[in-house]
Amino acid sequence: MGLIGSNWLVVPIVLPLATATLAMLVGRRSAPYLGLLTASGILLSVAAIGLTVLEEGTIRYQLGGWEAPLGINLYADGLAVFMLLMTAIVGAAVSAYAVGYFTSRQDESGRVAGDSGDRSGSFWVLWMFLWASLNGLFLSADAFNLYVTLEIMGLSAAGLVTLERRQSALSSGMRYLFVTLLGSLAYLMGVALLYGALGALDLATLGELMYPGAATWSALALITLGMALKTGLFPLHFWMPAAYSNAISPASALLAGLVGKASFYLLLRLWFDVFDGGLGPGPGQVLGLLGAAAIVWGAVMAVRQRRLKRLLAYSSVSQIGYLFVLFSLATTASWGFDAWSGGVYHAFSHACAKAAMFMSAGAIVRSVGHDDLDRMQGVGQQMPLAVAGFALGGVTLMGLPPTGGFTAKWLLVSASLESGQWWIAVVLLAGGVLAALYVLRFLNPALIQVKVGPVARPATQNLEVTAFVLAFGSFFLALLSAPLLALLRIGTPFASVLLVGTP
Amino acid sequence: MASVLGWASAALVLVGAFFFLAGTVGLLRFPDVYNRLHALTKADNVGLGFVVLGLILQAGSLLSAFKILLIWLLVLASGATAAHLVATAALRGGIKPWKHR
Amino acid sequence: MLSLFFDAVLALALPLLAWRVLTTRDLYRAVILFIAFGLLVALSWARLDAPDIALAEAAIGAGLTGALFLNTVGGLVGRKRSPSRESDESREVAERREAIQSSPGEPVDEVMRPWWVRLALTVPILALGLALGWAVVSFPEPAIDLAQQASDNLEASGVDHGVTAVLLNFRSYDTLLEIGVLLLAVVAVWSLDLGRVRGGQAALSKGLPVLHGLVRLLTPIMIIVGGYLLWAGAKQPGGAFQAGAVLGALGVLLVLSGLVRPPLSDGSGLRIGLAVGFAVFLGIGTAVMLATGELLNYPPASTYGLIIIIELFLTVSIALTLAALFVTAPPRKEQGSKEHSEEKGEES
Amino acid sequence: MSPVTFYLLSSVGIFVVCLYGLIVHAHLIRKILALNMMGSAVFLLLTGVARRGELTDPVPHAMVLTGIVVAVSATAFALAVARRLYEECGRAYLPEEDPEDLSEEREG
Repeated sequence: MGLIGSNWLVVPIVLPLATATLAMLVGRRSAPYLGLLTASGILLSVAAIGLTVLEEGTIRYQLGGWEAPLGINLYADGLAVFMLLMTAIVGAAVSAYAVGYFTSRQDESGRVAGDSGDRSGSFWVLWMFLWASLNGLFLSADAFNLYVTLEIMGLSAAGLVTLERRQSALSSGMRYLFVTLLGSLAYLMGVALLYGALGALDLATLGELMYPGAATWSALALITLGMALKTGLFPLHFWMPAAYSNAISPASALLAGLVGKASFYLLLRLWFDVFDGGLGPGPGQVLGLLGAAAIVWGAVMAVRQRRLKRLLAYSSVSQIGYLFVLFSLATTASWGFDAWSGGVYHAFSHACAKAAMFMSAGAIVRSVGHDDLDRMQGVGQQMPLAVAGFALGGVTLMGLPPTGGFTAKWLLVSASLESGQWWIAVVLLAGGVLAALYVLRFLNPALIQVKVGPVARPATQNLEVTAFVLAFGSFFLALLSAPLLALLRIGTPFASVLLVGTP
Repeated sequence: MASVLGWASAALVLVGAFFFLAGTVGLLRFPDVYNRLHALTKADNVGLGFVVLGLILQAGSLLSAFKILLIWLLVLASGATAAHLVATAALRGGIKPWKHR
Repeated sequence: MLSLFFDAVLALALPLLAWRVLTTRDLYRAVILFIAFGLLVALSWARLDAPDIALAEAAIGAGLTGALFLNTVGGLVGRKRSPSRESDESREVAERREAIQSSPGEPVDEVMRPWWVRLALTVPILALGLALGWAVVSFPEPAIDLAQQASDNLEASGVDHGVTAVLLNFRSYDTLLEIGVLLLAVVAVWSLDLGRVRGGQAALSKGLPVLHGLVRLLTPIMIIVGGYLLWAGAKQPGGAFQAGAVLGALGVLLVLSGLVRPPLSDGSGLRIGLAVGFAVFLGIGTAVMLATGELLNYPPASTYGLIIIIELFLTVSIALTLAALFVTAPPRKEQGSKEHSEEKGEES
Repeated sequence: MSPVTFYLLSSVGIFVVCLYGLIVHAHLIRKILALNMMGSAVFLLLTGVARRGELTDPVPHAMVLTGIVVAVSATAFALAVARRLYEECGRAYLPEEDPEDLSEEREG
C-alpha cells in the first residue's frame, strides 16, 4: 500500500473539518458550493478506501506515527467502509437537498430571507462538523477518540435541531442535547473503567486483554446504556419522535438516517471487537428482546400518528429494533455472520430510505404548508416525484424485494430460523406488515385524485428530485448485495464462522 | 536553625488559620451583609497574610517567596474590590445597614 | 496520617456538595455551591499530582463555567428584560412570561418528578453505585503501562513535559478534534441568535472606579501569567489550554467591567481569531504528511518548533473562544451594521 | 485503603448522585449542573486511575484536559439553548410529554 493509498483514510475526516472552518469564515454565500465540493471529495475518497480495502484487506493507520497503545490509530475494515459508504451516499443526497432547501426558502419572502441566510450558513458549518465526526467515528480505533467524535456528533446534531426556532423544536432540541450528553458521559465512564482495568484505549488491545470482571461488566453496562439511549432503543426512545419531527427536514434526514446509526455502530464495534460478544449470551438476549419490542411498539405508534413527520419518527423507533435484534442472533454459531450482516445491511438500507422519506416529507410539507395526514388528498397529483420517493422508501421499510430492506430481512429471518428462535422471525415479518400499514396511512389519501385548481406553492422541484434519487437508490440496493456482503466479510469478527461455512 | 524556622512558620500558619476561623464564624453569625463582608475581608486578608508569612519562611528560593507574596497581594486587591462591589450592589438593592437596637 | 485524613474528608465532601448543589432551593446558591465544587475538584486533582488539570479546572471548570451559569440564571429569572424580542413573539407568550416574572427575587426551583418516580429510581441508581464502587475498588494491575511507554518516548516527543507530549504529539489527533469542538460550540451558540441579555452589565458597571482600577491592574499581570504558562508548558505544568483559559478569563473580565465592548459575532476579525488555532493545527497536521507520510507526524528535526507554533495559535483561539462563548453579543438584525462599524476598532 | 481509592469511590458517589439529580429535576439549569458535575466525576476517576502506578500517567491527564474543554463547550451551548427556550416561551422547564405540535406554519 503506497503513500497515497493509506492516506486516503484521513481525507473523509480532514476535508469536512477544513470546509467547516472555511465555511465559517467565508459566510453564507459560498458555503453551499463548498459543501457540494466536499461531498464529492468525500465520495471519491470513500470509493478509493473501499477499493483499497477490497483489494488489500484491512488498513491500520498510525496517526502522528505513534504505535497503538500509546498513539491513536485509524482502522478500516469492511464494516467501517460500509458505514462510510452509507454516510457518503446519504450525506451527498442531503447536501444537494439542503442547497435547494435553503435557496427556495430565501425566495419565499423578504422577511425570512436574511434569517434563513444566517441559518443556511450555520447549517453548513454544523453539518460539516457532523460529517467529519461520523467519518471519524467509523474509522477510529481508539476508545477515547471515539468519545471526542461522539461529542462533536452530539453537539452538531443538537445544533441542527435547534436551527428551527419554534418552541417545540427548541424544547425537543434541548431534550435531545441532554440525552446525547448523558449518553456520551455514560460511554466515557465506561471507557474510564476499561482504562482502569486494562490500561489501554486502543480497541484491538482492549479486545485482547478483555476478561470478565466487575469493572468490565460495569463498563459494558454503561456503554450499552449510553449507546442505546443515543440510538433510541425502546424504551429509551422517548426523545426521538419530537426531535426527529420538529427539526427542519434536512436535519431530520441526517438525524434519522445517520446519527442514530453511528451510535449503533459504536455499540456493535465494541460489543464484538472489545467485549467478545457481550461477555456472555445474556446481555445479547436482552438487547434482542428490546429490539423485538421496539419493532412492534414503534410500528403500532406510527400507525396511530396524525402527522406525517411524527409517523416517520415512530417508524424509526420501529426500524431501530431490527438493528438490535442482531445482538441476540450474532454468535459464533454458523448463522452468526448472516445475522450480523443482516443487521448491518438493514442499517444501510434504512438510512437511505428514511432519509429519502424525510426529504420527501420536507418537500411535501413545504409545498402544502402542513403535515396533517388527514388533509393530504391529492398530493400525489401535485407532487408525483415526492410521493413516489416516499413510496419507494416505504417499500424498503416493508422489506419487499428487490429492496435493500429485503436482503436485510432475509438474512435476519434465516438466521433466526436456523438458530431455532422462530419467534424473532415472526416479529420481523409482523413488523413488515405494520410498516405497510403506516406507509399506506400516508399514501392512501395522497393518491386520491381530487379536483383542485392550480395553487400557488413554493417551488420544490429540486427537493423532490434529490429525495426521489436517494429513494430510488435504496430501492435497488439488493442488487448490490453481493459486493456489499463481500465487503462486510473483510475483517469481520465472525472470520472463524466464515471459514467453517465456506470451504 | 531549620527547626526554629519550622516552628515559627507553623505558629504563623496557625495564627492565620485562627483568623480564617474567626472570619468564618463572623460570616455565619453577623447580622447583615455589611457586617459579614467586614468579617470576611478583614479576617481573611489578615489570616491569609499570616499563612503567607509562614509559607515564605519555608520557601526554598527568593523567587518562590516573591510568588507567594504576590498571591497575597492579588487576593488583597481582588478581595477588596469584590467586597466593594457586593456592598455597592447591596446598597443599590435597598438593603439598609443593620443597627443595634 | 494527617494527609490521609485530609484526602478522606475531601473525597467525602465532593458527593455531599454535589448533592447540595442539586437540592438547594435557590438557584443562585446552587451555582455558587457548584463553583465551590469545582474548586474542591481542582484541589483533589492537585492532591492527585495532576497540577495541569487542576489549573484548567479551576480556571475553566469552576471559574468560566460558573460565571456562565450565573449569567444564565441572572438572564432567566428576576430581571425585567429589554423589549428587544417583543416584536416577534405572541402576546400570549408575553403574558405568560409576565406571570412568571411577577415575583422577582430569589430564583427558586422545586419542580421534581413525583415521589414514586423518585422512589423507583433509587433502586437501580443504588445498584449502579454499588456496582461501580465494587468495580473501582477491584481494579486489577493493568497489563499495559502507558505511563512507562509515555516516559520512554518523551525524548522523541519534542517536549519535556509528559502531558504536553501526549496532548500535542502522542494523541494530538484528539486535541485537534477538541479544538474543533470549541469552534463548533461557538457556531452552535451563535446559530441560536440570542437576544442581547448582557447589554445591561456594561451600564451597571459604570461608575465603579474600584473595579476598573482592579481590572487595569490585573490586565498586564494576567497577560504575563498567560504567556508564562504557555512558555512553561514545554517543560512543566502549563501549556496552551491553561494559558488560553487565563487569557479568556481576562477577556470576560474586560467585557463585564465595561472597559471593552462585547465583540460582535459577524466581526470578521473575531471569526479569524477564533478559527486560526484550529486552521493552523489542521494545516500543519496535513502539511507534515508530505514530509513523513502520516497525518500529524511531525518531522523529527522540527517537532519542537511546530509544537510551539501550534500552541501559540491555539492559545489565541482558546482564549477568544472561551471569551466569545461568554460575552459575544450577536447582532440584532436592524442595528447590526451600525454597531459593526462602531466596534471594528475594539478587535485587537 | 490508599488515598487514591477514596477519590475513586468519591467519583462514583458524585456520578450516581448527579445521575439521580439529572433525572429527577425538571429545571434546565439544574439538569445542566448535574451533567457538568457528572463529567467532573468521570474526570476524577481518570485522575485517580492515573495516580495508582509508580509513575503518574500523563495519558488520563491529557484526556481530562480534553474532556474539560469539551464540557465547557457543551455547557455553553446547553445554557444558550436554555436561554433561547426561555426567551421563546417564558419557562425554563421541559414539558413532561411533548405536545403534538398542531400549529400550521411548519417548514417556514
